[in-house]
Amino acid sequence: MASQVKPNFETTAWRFMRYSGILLIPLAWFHVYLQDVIVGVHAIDIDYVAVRLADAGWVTYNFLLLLFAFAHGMYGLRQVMFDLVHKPSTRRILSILMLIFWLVVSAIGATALAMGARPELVQ
Amino acid sequence: MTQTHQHEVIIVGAGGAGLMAALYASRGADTAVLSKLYPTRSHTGAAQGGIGAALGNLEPDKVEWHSFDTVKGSDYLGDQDAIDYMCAQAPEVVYELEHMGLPFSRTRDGKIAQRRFGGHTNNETKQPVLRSCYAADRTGHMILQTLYQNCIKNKVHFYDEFHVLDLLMNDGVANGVVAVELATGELHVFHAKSVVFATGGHGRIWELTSNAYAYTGDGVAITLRRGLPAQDLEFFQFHPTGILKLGILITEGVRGEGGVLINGKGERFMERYAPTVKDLASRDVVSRSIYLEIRDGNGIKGDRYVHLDMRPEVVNHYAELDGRTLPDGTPYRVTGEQLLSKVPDIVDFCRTYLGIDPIKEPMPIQPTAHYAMGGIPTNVHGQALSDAQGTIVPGLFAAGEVACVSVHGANRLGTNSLLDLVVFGKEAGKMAAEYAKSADYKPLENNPTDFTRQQLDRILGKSGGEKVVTLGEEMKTKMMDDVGVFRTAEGMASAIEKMRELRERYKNVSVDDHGKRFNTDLLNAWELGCLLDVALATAVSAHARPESRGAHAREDFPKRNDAEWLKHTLAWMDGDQVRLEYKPVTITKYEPKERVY
Amino acid sequence: MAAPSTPLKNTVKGYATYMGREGHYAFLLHRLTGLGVLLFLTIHILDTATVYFYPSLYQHAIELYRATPFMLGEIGLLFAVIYHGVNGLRIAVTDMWLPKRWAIEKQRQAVRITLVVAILLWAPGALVMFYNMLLHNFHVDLLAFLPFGK
Amino acid sequence: MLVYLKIYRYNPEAGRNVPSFDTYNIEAEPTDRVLDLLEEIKGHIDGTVSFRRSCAHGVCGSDAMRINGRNMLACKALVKDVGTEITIEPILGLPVLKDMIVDMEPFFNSYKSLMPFLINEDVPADGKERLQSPEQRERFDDTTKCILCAACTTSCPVFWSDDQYVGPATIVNAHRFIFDSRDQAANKRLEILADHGGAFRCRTAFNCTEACPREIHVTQAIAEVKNAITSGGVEH
Ligand SMILES: Cc1cc2nc3c(=O)[nH]c(=O)nc-3n(C[C@H](O)[C@H](O)[C@H](O)COP(=O)(O)OP(=O)(O)OC[C@H]3O[C@@H](n4cnc5c(N)ncnc54)[C@H](O)[C@@H]3O)c2cc1C
Ligand code: HEM
Ligand code: SF4
Ligand code: F3S
Ligand code: FES
Repeated sequence: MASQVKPNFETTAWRFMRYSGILLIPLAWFHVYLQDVIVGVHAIDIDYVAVRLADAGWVTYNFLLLLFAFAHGMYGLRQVMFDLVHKPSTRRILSILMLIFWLVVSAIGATALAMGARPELVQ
Repeated sequence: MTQTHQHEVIIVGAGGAGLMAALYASRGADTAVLSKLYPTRSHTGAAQGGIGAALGNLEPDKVEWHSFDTVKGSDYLGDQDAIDYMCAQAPEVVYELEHMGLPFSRTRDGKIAQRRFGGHTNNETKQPVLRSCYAADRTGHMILQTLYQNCIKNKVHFYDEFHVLDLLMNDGVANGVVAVELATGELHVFHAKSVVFATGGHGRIWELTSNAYAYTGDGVAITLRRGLPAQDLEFFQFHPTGILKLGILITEGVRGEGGVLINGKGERFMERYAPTVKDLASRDVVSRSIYLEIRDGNGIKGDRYVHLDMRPEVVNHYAELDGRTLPDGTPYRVTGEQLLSKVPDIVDFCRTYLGIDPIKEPMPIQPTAHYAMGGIPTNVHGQALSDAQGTIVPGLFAAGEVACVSVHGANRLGTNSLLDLVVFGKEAGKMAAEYAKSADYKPLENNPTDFTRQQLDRILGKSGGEKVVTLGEEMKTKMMDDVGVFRTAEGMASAIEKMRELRERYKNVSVDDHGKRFNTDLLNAWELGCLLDVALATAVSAHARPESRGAHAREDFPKRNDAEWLKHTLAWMDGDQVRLEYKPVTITKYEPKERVY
Repeated sequence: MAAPSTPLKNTVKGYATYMGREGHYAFLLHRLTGLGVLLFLTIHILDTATVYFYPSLYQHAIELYRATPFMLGEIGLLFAVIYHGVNGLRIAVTDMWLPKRWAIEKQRQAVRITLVVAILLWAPGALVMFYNMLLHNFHVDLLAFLPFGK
Repeated sequence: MLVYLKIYRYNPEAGRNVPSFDTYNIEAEPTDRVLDLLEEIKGHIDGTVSFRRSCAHGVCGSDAMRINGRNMLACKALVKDVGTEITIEPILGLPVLKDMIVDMEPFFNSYKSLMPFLINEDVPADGKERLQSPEQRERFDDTTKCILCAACTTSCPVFWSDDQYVGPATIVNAHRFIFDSRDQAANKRLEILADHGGAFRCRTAFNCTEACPREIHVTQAIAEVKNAITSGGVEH
């Protein structure tokens, strides 16, 4: 049969949700277990973060985590928004706002990851 | 406020017959379909076993054999020209359904699958033949769905949940109907050139029935009230295998796949009544046999039922005794899984309503009221007839269970109803459109809704009167006892009296709901009126026939009497008087003989 | 005229009162945990970013995380991440590779297993976090109560 | 046994324009259908109680309603299975017109939007049937069972929220044609289902499958449709 069903944003996103989800299992679980259980918030301070962010491996790890988890979560949020908002124009406006929010927050997170911690500036 | 609509063809009923008519009528004329139920809720959807056609996909079969079986099944009361026409059309319409998309079950080589059914035989070997084309055990469902789908495709105009209450006639010509829109309670007048009635049957007259709540004989009652006759009402089929107490049907297909009837002594009693085809004798024969077994104390535990057994070991045991083989000559063997795949819905019904698994336990069954052979008299073109001479009622057509062509005569063979629907639905649709093209709109009377209003206002005007259900229950019990499988003169006479009494009391019936929106209370009451009319006409028609033929079995006249009674009954109703006339049966090739299976 | 209702009302009513089976509750929990994790993640990205943008604030943030209500919340967060992950895995795998397993018995079972697996994966971590919380915030050392403890 | 029924009532005509419940106590057998109880009430106690029904054995799809909070056909729910305290409400997400009667138009409109009919104008030259192997026929057997009762669609959380979602019943009926080897418009249907409001709104909540009185594997059918779309369509 000649005609092929072309992927669109929703179908691509559907697959992305599933693949990123699977990827997030090691990424997110390990991250949470490491920081909250093995290290624990009481052992975390800016110096600890600084050490981690000086390590290229950890930076990459965190970068992937940020990228996938936040995109995954924001698309999930968009689904929930679609459930509750039905007017196409409102849906579009909110989608754009969410896209901007996603970009800004990701950019902030990515900048911090790339630049590393600056414990020396703590007053 | 009454709205008036105009369509060249109005089809009343959206079951198999109505939809088939709609498909064909809409090709030639502006057509609208009115139905009191959403089309897909129609009773055609309940049909299980299959549609008969001599395709010969698995073993040799011939149209002539199908015709003869139908004539014989009808106990020679069927009109043979109509039967020949239907059976000859059968392969074509089945292929047509397939082309429309109907998902028939398939044979190994990809053709439409066929199974055995009661009364359908190879005329040479006299053995049951594979003739029923099926889609698992939901053939009717698939026919209804497929036809509805094609109506959507062809943009047929539907008025869903419009309950037709009256047929409009002007000077003997049908020119429309009056319907109530359920959602608003408003009356609508539909002005038409052709009206096709396809409203189905009236099995709700009887206590134990396989029929839907909606099977209230509206079509026959409406035409009776308009002075038109009803034909052969005394012939009403009791299907042998209804689920105990509920009446839900267990298709004959179960016996087609090898299931057997067993009595309280563990005997396969059909061997005694129909030595050749046994459990696959025609329905009237099997139903009577079950009754006789029960009467002789051979019911299960002496009770009023017997078993239908389709456990694989039992099926295989009797298949071996019968020397039954597959088309390729190897012995017939089934497994539980195969049975499940062939009759999944039956298994589901038993699990749901009886809490038993028919693959592991036998099913308790009882004969159940099932099918109206009689109805609005028509010719093979679906044109309604007004008298014994075959005078056509201009503009009025009927098809499906509501009509009496008559192809089923005194007893219908399984699978022939679905066939009847498509063959004559198609014909009626075509003819209705053709007629509409050549005719003008006959003007409507001044107050076309008067008659309907009267009927409704009478019910709505009362309060604290008789209850609909009380009258209904009395009717059903009486009809079951005295105009059921076996009948006697006294019984029927008392039934006639009872129906007259109930019709009198019906004048005093009242309802709780006096609103407009979805007043199902009111419509139930109106439907009871139809049932009572049809019940009375049925009892009178039956009482007047002193012979046993097909489904009409008299204890006081156990023999068929071809010399005097090889004729159709026509009944007219005037108040509570029923007038009967008779018309000859058309006989072409097959001379009446004794019927043995 | 129809009975007054809106999609939002139907949603609330349905979520709260529909007597669905396992799948229904799995859906609700998946959604709830997904949104919960997202909320936390957003805050977490922003507060961690202070290590570069506004390092002085970071210590405040961390103090906050150490407060008892927050620590309890984090135990919940751990469950949320784990449950959402296990359940998401069930959905992803069934959807893409084993659609035949979208069958009633299998799914009821699978949902129950998901919950058990999630609890098993969560419990050790939760215990450790709880232990740490008591130790740091209440100076109670649970290990000391054990017969073979310190 | 005595059964206690709590029945949702709404009828603006009779001044009941705020939905409320009426209660009835009636005698019943364990094997009675909930539909029998409703008929009993309508016939003997209160004729204004309104609901749709026809076949009374689960094949016409008239009487889907919420029984004890869950979508079922009243004619397939037996007292012994639902208990002696029974709450009956209309299905959720379609406008309620009177008591258990809802407006089915949106549901049927959605059904019709997916071309629910076989598209294939080529018929064999001999006028006979098109061939289809038992395996090809089996491929879509499950979804041919649908009786359009709407129990699935109105149990779906996504549909409650967003009536632009075509709903499981529509996808089931599209599936019936998409996987029918005789159909020639599978990919057209898939394209519609790939769009907003299509199959990808399904969150696999599974209520539909649990609710389906015909035991259709609804979620599975939806997953097959999703996979057919992401893999570029189906070929027969
Ligand atoms: C359980 C069961 C199994 C069966 N199995 C088989 C089988 O295997 N093979 C076979 O050949 N036959 C079988 N039959 C018989 C066959 O199914 C029916 O005779 C046939 O379906 C009747 O079709 P119809 O189109 O005449 O009526 P229906 O399909 O019942 O349609 C009647 C239509 O008329 C409408 N209507 C009725 N009154 C009004 C009114 N007043 N105003 C507006 N609309 C109205 C209804 O809404 C409905 O749409 C079976 C029957 C039953 C009950
Ligand atoms: C740990 C591994 C994870 C896996 C395996 C996973 C998997 C999934 C899957 C498959 C879906 C789609 C569900 C559907 O389409 O019905 C989903 C939805 C969602 N996920 Fe995740 N996810 C994970 C982590 C996360 C994280 C870390 C977040 C938060 C940022 C998150 C937030 C969401 C949200 C908000 C939704 C939408 C929920 C809904 O629509 O109801 N997920 N997840
Ligand atoms: S899929 Fe099942 S629940 Fe849904 S409409 Fe069809 S029969 Fe009803
Ligand atoms: S309930 Fe709804 S979310 Fe999907 S699995 Fe069924 S359609
Ligand atoms: S009345 Fe037909 S499905 Fe229940």
